[in-house]
Amino acid sequence: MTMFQVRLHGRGGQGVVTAAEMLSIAAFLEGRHAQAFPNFGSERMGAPVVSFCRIDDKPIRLREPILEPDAVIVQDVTLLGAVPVFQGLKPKGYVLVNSTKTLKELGLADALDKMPTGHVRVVGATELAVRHVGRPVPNAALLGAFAGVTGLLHFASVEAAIRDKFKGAVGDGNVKAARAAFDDVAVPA
Amino acid sequence: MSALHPTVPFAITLDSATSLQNKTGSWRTERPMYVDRLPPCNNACPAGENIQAWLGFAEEGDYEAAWQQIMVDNPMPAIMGRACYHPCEGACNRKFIDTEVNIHAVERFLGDEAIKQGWTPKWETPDSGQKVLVIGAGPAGLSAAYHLRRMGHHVTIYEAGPVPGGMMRFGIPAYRLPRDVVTAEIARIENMGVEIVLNRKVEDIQADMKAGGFDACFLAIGAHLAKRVDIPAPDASKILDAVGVLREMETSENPPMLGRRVVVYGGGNTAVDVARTAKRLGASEAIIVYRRNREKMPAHDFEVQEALDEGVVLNWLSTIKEMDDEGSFKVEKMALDEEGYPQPTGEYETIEADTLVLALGQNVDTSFVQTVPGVEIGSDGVIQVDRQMMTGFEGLFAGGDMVPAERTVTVGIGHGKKAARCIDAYLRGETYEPLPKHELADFAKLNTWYYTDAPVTVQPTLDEVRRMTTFDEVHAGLDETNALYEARRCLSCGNCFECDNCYGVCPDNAVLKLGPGQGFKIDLDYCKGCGLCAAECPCGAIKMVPEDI
Amino acid sequence: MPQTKLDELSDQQKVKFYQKGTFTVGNRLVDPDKRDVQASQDRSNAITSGHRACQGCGEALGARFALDAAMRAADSKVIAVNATGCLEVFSTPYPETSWQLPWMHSLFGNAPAVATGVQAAMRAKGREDVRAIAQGGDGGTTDIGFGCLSGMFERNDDVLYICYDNEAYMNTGVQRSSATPPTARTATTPAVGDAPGNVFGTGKNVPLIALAHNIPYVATASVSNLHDLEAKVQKAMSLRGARYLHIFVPCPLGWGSAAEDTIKVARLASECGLFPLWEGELGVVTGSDPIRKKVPVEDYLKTQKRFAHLFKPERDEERLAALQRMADHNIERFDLLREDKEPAI
Amino acid sequence: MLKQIEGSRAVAEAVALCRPEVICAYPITPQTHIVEACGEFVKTGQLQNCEYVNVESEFAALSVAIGASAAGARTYTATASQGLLFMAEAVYNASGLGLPIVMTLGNRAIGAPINIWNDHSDAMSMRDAGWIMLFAETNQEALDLHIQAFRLAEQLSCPIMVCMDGFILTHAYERLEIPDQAAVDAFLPPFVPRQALDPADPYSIGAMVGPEAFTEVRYLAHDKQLQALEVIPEIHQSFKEQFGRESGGLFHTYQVEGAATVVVTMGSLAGTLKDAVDELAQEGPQVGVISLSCYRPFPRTELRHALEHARRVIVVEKAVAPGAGGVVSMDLRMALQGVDCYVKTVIAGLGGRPVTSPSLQSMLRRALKGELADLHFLDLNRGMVDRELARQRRGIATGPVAENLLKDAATHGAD
Repeated sequence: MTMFQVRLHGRGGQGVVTAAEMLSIAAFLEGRHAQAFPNFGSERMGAPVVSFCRIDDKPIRLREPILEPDAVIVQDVTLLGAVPVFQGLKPKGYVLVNSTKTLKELGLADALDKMPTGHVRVVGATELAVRHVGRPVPNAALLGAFAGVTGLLHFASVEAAIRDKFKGAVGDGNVKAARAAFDDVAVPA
Repeated sequence: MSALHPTVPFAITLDSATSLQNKTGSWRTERPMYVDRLPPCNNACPAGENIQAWLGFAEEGDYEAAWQQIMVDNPMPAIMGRACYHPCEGACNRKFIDTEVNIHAVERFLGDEAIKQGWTPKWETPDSGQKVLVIGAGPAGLSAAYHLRRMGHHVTIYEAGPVPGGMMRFGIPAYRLPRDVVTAEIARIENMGVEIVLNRKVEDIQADMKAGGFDACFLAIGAHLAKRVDIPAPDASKILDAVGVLREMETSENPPMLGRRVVVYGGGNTAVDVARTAKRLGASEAIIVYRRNREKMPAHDFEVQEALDEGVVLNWLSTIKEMDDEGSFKVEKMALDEEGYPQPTGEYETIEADTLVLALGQNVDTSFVQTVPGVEIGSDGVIQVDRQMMTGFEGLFAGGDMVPAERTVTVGIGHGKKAARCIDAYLRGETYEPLPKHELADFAKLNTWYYTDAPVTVQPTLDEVRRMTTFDEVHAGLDETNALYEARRCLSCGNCFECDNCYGVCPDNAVLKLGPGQGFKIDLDYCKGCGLCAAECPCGAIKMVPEDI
Repeated sequence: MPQTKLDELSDQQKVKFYQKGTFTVGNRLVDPDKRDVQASQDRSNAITSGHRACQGCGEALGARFALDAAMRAADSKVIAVNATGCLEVFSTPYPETSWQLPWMHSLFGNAPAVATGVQAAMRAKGREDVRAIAQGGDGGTTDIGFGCLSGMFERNDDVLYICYDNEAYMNTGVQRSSATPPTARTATTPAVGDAPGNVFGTGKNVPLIALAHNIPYVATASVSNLHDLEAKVQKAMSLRGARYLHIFVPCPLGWGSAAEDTIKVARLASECGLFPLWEGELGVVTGSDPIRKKVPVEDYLKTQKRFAHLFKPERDEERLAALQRMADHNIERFDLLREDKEPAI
Repeated sequence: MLKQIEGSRAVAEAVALCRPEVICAYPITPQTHIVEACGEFVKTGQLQNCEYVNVESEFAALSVAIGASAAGARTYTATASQGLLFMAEAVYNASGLGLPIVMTLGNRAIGAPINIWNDHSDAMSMRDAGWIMLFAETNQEALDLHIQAFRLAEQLSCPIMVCMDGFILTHAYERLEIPDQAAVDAFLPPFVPRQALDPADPYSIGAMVGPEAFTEVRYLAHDKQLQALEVIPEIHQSFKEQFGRESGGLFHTYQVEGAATVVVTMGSLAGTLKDAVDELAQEGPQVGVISLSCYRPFPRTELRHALEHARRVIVVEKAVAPGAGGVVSMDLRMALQGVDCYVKTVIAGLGGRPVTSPSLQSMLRRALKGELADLHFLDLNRGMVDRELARQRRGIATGPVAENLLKDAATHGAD
């Protein structure tokens, strides 16, 4: 494969950086090289946060921020008007948005209508997290959805990555939320 | 840096104690010097005792050594610890801190301990083969005999009286000086080989010296003739003299009859002794009449106070004019003039008394020396001696109350010692030269912060009722712990007592401690001359002296 | 003369063990193990001869007093860390050192931290028998090293910190520190103007601040009272954790006092109440050394040229009284005039 | 063992494998994760016989380290940015005393204006402090350099700063090989100090040295750095033999052979640069890259050899010496005296500004055309600067420059 680059947008406290790290772990577990890093800033709750993850079959030398992502994950829809979340997104890239609304309701339908079918999905990740984990942390669920949408990773790898970060019951809950999201996106929208 | 530590960084890491190569002694402009200064107690002692030295031994609990140290200067510590008026204590620097060291009490403790333990003086001088005659077995004579004996000479004492001791028996009452103590200390001198011949009155000194083959003679018969004043009296038998009363106390089977009311005329210690004796003999009233006031009394204040405690009455600023037919005495009141001399006031009063005892001092009986060629008798009736204590007659020395000096047992003992040294030198054809005295260790030379507050130990005293009825000794001795305590109150003025202060306070480690008894040495390689050792020496035994630069 | 009855003979005064020089360095009448360390021929001489301290240096003396006592207490297993300052400069100019124990100088303001490091190393190596001591002057302690000192206290690191307080920056030429007393003349608080010398209302009491850290032991001591000083070092060495000892060390040069008066000046400082000797544990003052012979502050101030302007050209009554109040406040606070004035031995 | 792991934690793991006996910790972004992890290892027992000291400042951190190292303990600490400056006095002290402390520097800018992001200003501020300064290009190298650093430091009795770019490396999750304990133990012998505070053998450390020997002391410090130039390649070789990786050494070369244009840089920038020159090579000549692994001592002779055929040397560096230019460039110009080439300085990535491959390529294109100024600021917002300069020239009391620039950015956008 050529390098696959993911950019994650969210707010402080939503596990955006952890999501990128888990993504890199999942890729690592599949024998790939992966590089996860945050868009560094003061770690305060609520501030817009970006994190990145590069996945490749060969060692990654590049250290610049991801300017042209293959996938964008939006963990918080309130960012949509505030941050150019889709900047540089490759035309055949992927978009995952955490919401229970539709793209239309979110006002994204027109902007993303040129994207390939099935590459743009809305997932109620926070709802899943609340249901399975008990806390509104959508990152694991979104990773499950990412695996489902892109087909880049096996769910087993995602599960292992989640369990690497979250032990015990929290890990179980996050895996359930991820599984639910994974299953959810398997059904065409 | 060095061969010792080849791996350590150059210059930054240094081998231990290398600064010893830097001899900071070169900074110095003054250097400390250990000195021995004269302690005021020693300086004040008429017997020349090295008081500080024997207190030093006593501090360590080595009482025999302490006693031996006394014995170097004074053969009768048990007597001295009681009878001496201890001018040492008056000079003691400790009085500026709290109270003076109770030196006499420690001395008495040591003296008593020696009698109890049967200690004998240590002396090792070889026999000189020379003979000395001592006339009079009083304090001066006994002292001279003792010291001469220690110097290896053969000594014989001719004593006119029936017992040896002189004023120690006939002048000091038993309640101040128990007689068994006197006997014991004189016996110890005899045991050293001094021969005492009693009831041997000397009429012709030259003849006796020749007959006995004596190479020198020390004359110390004391002053036994009571001074009298002319008091018109119908019944002269009611007027006695103090020396006579005290002598009779000692020699007669029956104590003198003084009556119920006794008046003692005089202000000296003898007057007080007689008044207190009268009290003990049953007098209901003992009145001391003195022409000046209490402050001016020559008697020691503590004796006066003890007399007052025992009920003796003081009637000062009074002179006795005459005795009337009824046996009453007419007394004129006196007033002190501006110079402190009593002047008659013309006011009179009458004192009833059964006896009047005159305690006005004593004169020397010089009749038997008047024929000795060269012997000079002064206007005050005492024998004149030179700096070697020798009279104008070659080989005849004199001391004690016979020569001009304060008349105390201690002075007598001091005379005896000095005379012995002079006689010893004379016998060797030399002249005795005393060693120069060290600088006095006065209070200003001490750093007294280092001494703890330690008030004087109080000697227990006899109950007043018993004091008024018996001749038991008024003052008890110190027990061992208290004697030790008292000895340790000594400040060691002017002489190192190895307190380690100099060793401790030197910022440059430039005082070397040489070990117990060895004292200290200044390491002039490093001493910067700051003077801390001298400033912090508690006893003033270090002096800063300028360097020759 | 008071009198005692014969039947009270058994009640004669009890012997206090020795009367001659209880406060002296040593005494031949006392058991060697009860004598001061400084009396011993075997004392360590942690800082030995040949150092370049001024004549009569209180700091050189204080350092030997304290370290020798510490070495006695720790079987000579002591490592000393020294802040920059007179003590460091006069003891270790290349190529010579005066120290006879393992010694290290790093910086002016970090001695407590360096000692913490030494102690941590010893702990890591299982050598807790080796004890770390940090030392510095008042500048290195109360000013520039204060942050590190507080940190060391707060962590309760097993370090004894000794401050040699001569109340100014002497190494650099007598400048004011936060330990400089009011009215004292220094190069940066000159004796000029309406209120010559250092001003009132400034400075910090580091021993009390140390106490506020609730560390195991805090004490003040003085070169003038060796018994007390050594007892405090011994006490400090018997404890683990952060300990602080603040030793008063007159500086003849900086104070304008006579070289031979170093101990006398220190003694007067305590006897007038301006430098109280006290100790505390775990945040509580537990004892003080009572004044034996109280003197007015003047007696102390007059020994030093740095206070000369208080007396000439005319007496500065107002500020003398203010200094006396400071002393009186200490006397009251630490109960320095109570009766038990004799030392325990 | 391969792990997907954060750079900071990987460094902590490496440090723990070196069995330090004392670790001093004080938080400062972006090195904090390292000491946090170290603390965790001590607390869990993963790292034994180690004292972990939470100090009150960076000054104390290095001071505690100085004491520990002087007492003969293998000692580690970490810092960044303002923290390094706060410990500056102790930095010089540690090297002056010859104490083999290893310290990680999570490179970060220095304020004011306060800035938590990456550049090399902090490291450059201490470049003459007498420490050996190693720079990591990747997290794998960062990890490996720590293991080498202890050996090197202890062999020479000299402190070592291992520099790694803050956030870019410290916070990046990557696939890294973590060596096993036995291998590290085999590579790194137990610490035998050249000097140690020991009551059994007392001496004095830290004497005052006057004019009579100070020059010699300093010369010896210089000489020690020169010795390091020989020892570092040896350790690099030894490490390579044992672990099979090319970490460390004096510098890494990439496509330098035959390249007329060579870019010299330090740290993580080298990775992006390599991508950039490779991409550029598709349209023009191959540009070489040298990334310095060892900045102090500065490998002058070795660099001169490596660059003797280059005609253009472009130094891309993450710090600026205001009024002078590039710091590494100055060192390099000294090294290249007599070599027939010109040296250009490119200041890039200050305060965390991303250094992107497109920007680098664009800069290199200009360089190849000979259009690059001697001192070039990569991606400088010229408009923003010009407007501020204009304001200043108008003599208006404008307030702090940083604030004005922020206002300007808000008004004009990042044009």
